[in-house]
Amino acid sequence: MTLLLFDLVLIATLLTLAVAALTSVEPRRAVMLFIAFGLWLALVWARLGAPDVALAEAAIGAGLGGALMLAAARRAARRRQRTGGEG
Amino acid sequence: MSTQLLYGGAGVALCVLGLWAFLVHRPLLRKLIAINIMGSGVFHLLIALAERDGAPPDPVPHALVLTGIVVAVSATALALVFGRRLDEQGGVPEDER
Amino acid sequence: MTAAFLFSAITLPLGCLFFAAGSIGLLRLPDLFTRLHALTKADNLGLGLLICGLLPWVESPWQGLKLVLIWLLVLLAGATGAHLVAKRALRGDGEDLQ
Amino acid sequence: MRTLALLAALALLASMSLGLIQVLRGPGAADRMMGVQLLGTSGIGVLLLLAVAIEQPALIDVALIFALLAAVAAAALTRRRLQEPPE
Repeated sequence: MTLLLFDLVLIATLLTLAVAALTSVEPRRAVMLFIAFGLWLALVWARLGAPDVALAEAAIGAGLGGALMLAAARRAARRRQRTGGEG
Repeated sequence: MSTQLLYGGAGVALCVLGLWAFLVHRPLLRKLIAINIMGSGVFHLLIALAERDGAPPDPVPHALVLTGIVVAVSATALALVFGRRLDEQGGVPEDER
Repeated sequence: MTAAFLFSAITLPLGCLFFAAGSIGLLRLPDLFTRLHALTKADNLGLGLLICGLLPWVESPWQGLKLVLIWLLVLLAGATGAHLVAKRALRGDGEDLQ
Repeated sequence: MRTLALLAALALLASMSLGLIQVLRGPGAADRMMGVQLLGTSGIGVLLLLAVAIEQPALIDVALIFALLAAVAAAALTRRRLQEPPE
């Protein structure tokens, strides 16, 4: 019973994070939410009995991918400031 | 069984959300985030299917997902470099977008 | 109802309480520095109490050592991060972070 | 003990979802970063509790990676732009 409630909270927040990351216009906010999404996804996979995959997702998916995207978002934000258009 | 169904459904929902955002949004970074979330949905579905209540999970989907994560990050990095090169050359002409 | 269980039954909810206080403080407190204060409470005390409560239940001493290592690492990261954020905010050059 | 750990993990998840609101609405990036940091720490807590609750000691290693990432992320996100000329 408690486990089912746990699962429901886990999934609801995961989907909320995904929607928030996909609908945010500002690049840096989107990347931040994407990193949070990756960390949460690692948590879900740890719950599903896949600690090895969770390890890889946290380190590579959220960590490395997030850092790459953060650098790109920094450039995009600067370009948006300069041109005023969407970056 | 219900665990598989619950988490598998979440994976499908993630995949659909990512596909929708990939089709709708224009900027490169948002498209990349969308395609990454779409891939995460597929991974999530695989992990959910590998789960067997109580018993140790099926290792083959886990191996597939491990490989997939690395490939997804490499593809993202390649796309970001392409985008940067495009910017240096002045961007895409308006009529070819 | 052993002594270890009783110990965990006290420390685990207490740790959760500190985490909840950190979250609520992060949401409700007025400015950056007070929010930073709330956040570091959750980091240090909350996780510390949780780990204290879990220590009797791990399988081997090595696992327990790993738990303590995690806590030390989080302490270090939390202190460094809070310091960096506060310094940026004080200097007022956090604008490009927007 | 397993039920107790699961209940504590559930409480922690709820508090984590509260902290996520801060990531979503935070006016500045500093607020957002603090939200992500809280998310990482609570994630460590949930992983450790889960390691006891579903008897998978491997989850402790995942928590260790989360802790390492928190340290790196805090430094990466507060990086100053030293090399760039003022615009």
